[in-house]
Amino acid sequence: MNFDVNKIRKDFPILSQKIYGNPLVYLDNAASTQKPAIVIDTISKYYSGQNSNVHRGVHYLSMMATEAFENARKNIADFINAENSNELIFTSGTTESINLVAHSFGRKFISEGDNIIISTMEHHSNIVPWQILCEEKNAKLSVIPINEEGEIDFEAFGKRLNEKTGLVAITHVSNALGTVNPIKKIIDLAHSFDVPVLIDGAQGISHFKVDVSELDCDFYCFSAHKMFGPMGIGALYGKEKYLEKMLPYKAGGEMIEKVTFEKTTFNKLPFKFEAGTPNVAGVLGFNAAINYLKELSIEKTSAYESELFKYATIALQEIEGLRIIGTAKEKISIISFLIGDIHPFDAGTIIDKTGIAVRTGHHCAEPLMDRFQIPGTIRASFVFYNTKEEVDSLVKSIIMVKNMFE
Amino acid sequence: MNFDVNKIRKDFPILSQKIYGNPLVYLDNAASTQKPAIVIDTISKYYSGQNSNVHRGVHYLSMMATEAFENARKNIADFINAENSNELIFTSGTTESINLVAHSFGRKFISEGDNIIISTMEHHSNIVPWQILCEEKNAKLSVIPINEEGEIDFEAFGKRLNEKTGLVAITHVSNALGTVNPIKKIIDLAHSFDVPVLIDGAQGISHFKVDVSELDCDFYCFSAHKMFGPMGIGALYGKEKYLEKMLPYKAGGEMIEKVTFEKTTFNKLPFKFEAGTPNVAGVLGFNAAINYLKELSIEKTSAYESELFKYATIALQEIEGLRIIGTAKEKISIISFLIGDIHPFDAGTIIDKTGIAVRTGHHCAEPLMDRFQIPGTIRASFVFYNTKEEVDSLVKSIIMVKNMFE
Amino acid sequence: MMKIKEIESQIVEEFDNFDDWMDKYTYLIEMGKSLPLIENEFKIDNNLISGCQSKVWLHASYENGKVIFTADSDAIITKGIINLLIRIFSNQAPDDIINADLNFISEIGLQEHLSPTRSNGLLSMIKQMKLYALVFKTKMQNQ
Amino acid sequence: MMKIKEIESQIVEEFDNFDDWMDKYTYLIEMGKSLPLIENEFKIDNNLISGCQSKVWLHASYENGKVIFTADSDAIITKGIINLLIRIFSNQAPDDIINADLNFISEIGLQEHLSPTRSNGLLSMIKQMKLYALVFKTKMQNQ
Ligand SMILES: Cc1ncc(COP(=O)(O)O)c(C=O)c1O
Ligand SMILES: Cc1ncc(COP(=O)(O)O)c(C=O)c1O
Repeated sequence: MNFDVNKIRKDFPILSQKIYGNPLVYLDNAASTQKPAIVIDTISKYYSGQNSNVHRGVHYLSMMATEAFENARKNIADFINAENSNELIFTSGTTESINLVAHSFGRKFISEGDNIIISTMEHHSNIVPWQILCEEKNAKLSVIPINEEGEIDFEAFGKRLNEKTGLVAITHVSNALGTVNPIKKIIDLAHSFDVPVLIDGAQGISHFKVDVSELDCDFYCFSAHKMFGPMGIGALYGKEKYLEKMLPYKAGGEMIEKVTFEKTTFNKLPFKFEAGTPNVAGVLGFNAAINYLKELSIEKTSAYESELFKYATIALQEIEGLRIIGTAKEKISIISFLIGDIHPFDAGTIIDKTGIAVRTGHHCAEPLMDRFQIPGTIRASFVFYNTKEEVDSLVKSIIMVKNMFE
Repeated sequence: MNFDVNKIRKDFPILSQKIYGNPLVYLDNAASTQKPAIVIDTISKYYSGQNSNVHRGVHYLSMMATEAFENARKNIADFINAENSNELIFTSGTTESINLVAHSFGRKFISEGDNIIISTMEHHSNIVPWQILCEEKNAKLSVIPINEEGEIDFEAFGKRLNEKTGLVAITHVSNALGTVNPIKKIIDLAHSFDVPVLIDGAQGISHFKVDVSELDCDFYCFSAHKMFGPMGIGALYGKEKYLEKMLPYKAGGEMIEKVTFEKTTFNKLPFKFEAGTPNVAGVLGFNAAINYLKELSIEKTSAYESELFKYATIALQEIEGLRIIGTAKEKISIISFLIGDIHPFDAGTIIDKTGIAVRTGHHCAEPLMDRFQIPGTIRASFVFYNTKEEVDSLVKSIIMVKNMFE
Repeated sequence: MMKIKEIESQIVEEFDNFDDWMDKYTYLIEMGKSLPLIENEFKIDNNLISGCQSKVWLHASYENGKVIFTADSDAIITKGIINLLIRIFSNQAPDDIINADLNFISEIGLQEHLSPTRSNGLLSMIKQMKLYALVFKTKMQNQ
Repeated sequence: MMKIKEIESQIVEEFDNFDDWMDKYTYLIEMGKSLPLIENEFKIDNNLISGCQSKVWLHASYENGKVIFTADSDAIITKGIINLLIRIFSNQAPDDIINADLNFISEIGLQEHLSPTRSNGLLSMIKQMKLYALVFKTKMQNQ
């Protein structure tokens, strides 16, 4: 495989850290990925030489910053193959993207008696906004069940879809199980009922090529910090036909056309949804991350990740008493597990001491934990800078945990 | 004056830039301030050695990041002398802070027939959210007029206050005029009617010591990027007694206590209002900016800025045909002006060519421009890293503009 | 009538006389002052081009197979730029307008005004002019 | 009964025997296993301490001027920590509990568990124990 992981690791300054004297093994990528130097440098350079507020400025710095900002929008829109860069709204992250749709689409298009379909494996960010909307609108939250393997019940989904369905909101990849949902099939079926579909792409977009035009999804939400970019920035892709009709979200500078005390008119897309001074440094860092991914080639990183994932799954399965939660046929990059009867928190505390970062707990998916009747899991999540040696370290660490607790 | 501006300028890498071959003279500080190296380095170091998602993580990086994040909250809360760091909510900036209050306080405490008082000199971010709220609730937006000097009519304010007033929302310092509002008097009078007061502190907090306990304001909103910190991060200070009762704002991870499909309960303050992965790097950069300000001593920077402001005002006034818009007795750091009949855009285009960054236009305060019946102004805004020499350059540049257009 | 390409070259030549920005802008300002007046009846909100920090009114009519543009602005530099555009586009056939490339803008050193986010909206003006040309062309074909 | 300070010293001494984290945690796990049982009737939601990734139930009663604590957790390391806290706080007078400083935590190298944002909620446990002490003290004074 012509993928030189050791060379790539050098792009990420943090990976050479030591934790309690051990080399850092970072397997908490589903929570937040690490940043390559080019992302960090882009932010520093921006603040050291270009920083300015954007739009409407006639001075040099402001024009340069605006141009860089809007070019980044084009590049990111292009990365997901959006038809028009007007359809790419910058937000503070996936959570805000979903909230924006819940507010601006929901308050316009959802009425009493409608239903909104989500799945059992959603992240809280793709549950609670819809709960609140449903409560406000007297609409119904309809939840697609999943099987023991952690796959949605597609037939049950079909039965839930009807003319009163206002929206389907579903995750591309489950952050707690790693399940890859059949979103193309879901979108096609929903569209046959004229129902729009929102995809929570937080865990999808860094792992494979996302093409919103081909998927034909109506909304796609993602966070930069989960795809090697900075924190505090993310995006909402939305089809123009919906964005145009949706209510504004936050109100303030940038998103207006004309303000008088009597009447205010709103700006055109995408600015209508971007009130206030935008996070220019964040957007440029986001863009640098996208360019970094493009340069590595997402086909290559995907292939490498698949192989690593297979290796890790086999290695973990060989540990006696280890139980993997989520065994879907279509699955990537995330392995949630329990070790015998050991509480995830106990296991996590010890694994941490060996320099390995895994996450323990409910992973912001409590209903999913309830479904499996477990208090939480230990989650190891991988990206292309992880190695088989790191998997081996994890296995060793887990065996140490077993020895200590059993 | 023991304030060595040339030494301080060295802290800001961007200030040594050349623009079209001229040294950069940055007088667009009201739009966004520049960043000292310590802020830029804090962000780089975070991403290079500490980066992780915060809260609930049991691994080392996550614990370190969480600790740094929560210590920053304490430090920033302390900077404005909040009683409790739970009262300090991180937002993406002033605009989001105001929108949060309009949503979460407004939808809870404002009813049909109520009125909300703002002033003629508000920024769009402190107008449009209230317009939208008033429309939704069938409440009335009541606007305090200002005089020719750009000062609010305090008597008129008193007359507008009544038992139907739900909130007063007013800016600390006008971003278009530089007027410093008598907010302590406003707060005291409003409180005598039991009316809470929101202060838009975007332009206030970097210029003088803000003490929310002494002011006794109910909400104070500010942006890091206008006080030498990074973009994409800001804060809302709110009194616990209101925050506790307010509805949640965005929904998702972090802000919940327990989620089931039947019922979701919300987390305690401040997390109730902080859904999604927070902008950790932004918060740490914000914190570094605050520490930088504390070290310089805000008393000293204030004193220096006052002197510079006086110098600039006198110098500009001496230019024949130059008209300053906004001549309040209490005024700081911002000078808005027009040169004869020259369109602000024409003037701005030429001033830019001399390497000087000023802003032209309506400064997101269209109703205020309407009040003065002007299309906009040229605005020079100063902070402590600006110099008298820079003021002299501006004067020269304005005289060049006059020669070219008149 | 000269062809668009020819007028462009002429303008580039004129600007070649100046080697610093001040002279260029002084010339633009002159051009602004000498912009032929637009009829007052056309200076209406309906003819305003959006996205400019200064106001720009643009009016178009169609005579003998040619599009005639008149325009005005409240900012003089903007007027100067409009003047250049009118010299190039007014009195030309719709197809020539639609297909024009307008390289002269960067050649005379005004590329900074070309940014899509530039507040004087040079791009908006060009877009609007081409749109008018398209409208007249379509009308003509449907007659 | 030993004084709080004395028990603290005792615990610090015990931990002094270990020089690496593994032995310390192995000992903590042992302590977790030997935590005296809490009555089942007290393992109710009402006695849950919030802010912990593992569940912690804490019960307090008041006998002869002393506060008696019993507790449980579903995580064994947490139980070990609870065991230490109970050794120190249970059977002590309310005032002594309220005024205790608890330096031993950092002395035995568990300071990482002290962070206010730490998910095992050691701080929450201590806070809750001190709160109980305060409640009993107040009750007593009002009798
Ligand atoms: C007075 C005032 N209020 C609010 C804002 C909005 O701040 P931000 O764009 O950082 O949200 C600004 C900044 O332009 C301002 O000057
Ligand atoms: C599937 C999924 N959806 C949504 C989110 C929320 O993303 P953010 O916290 O960046 O807003 C996450 C991240 O935790 C996630 O994994």
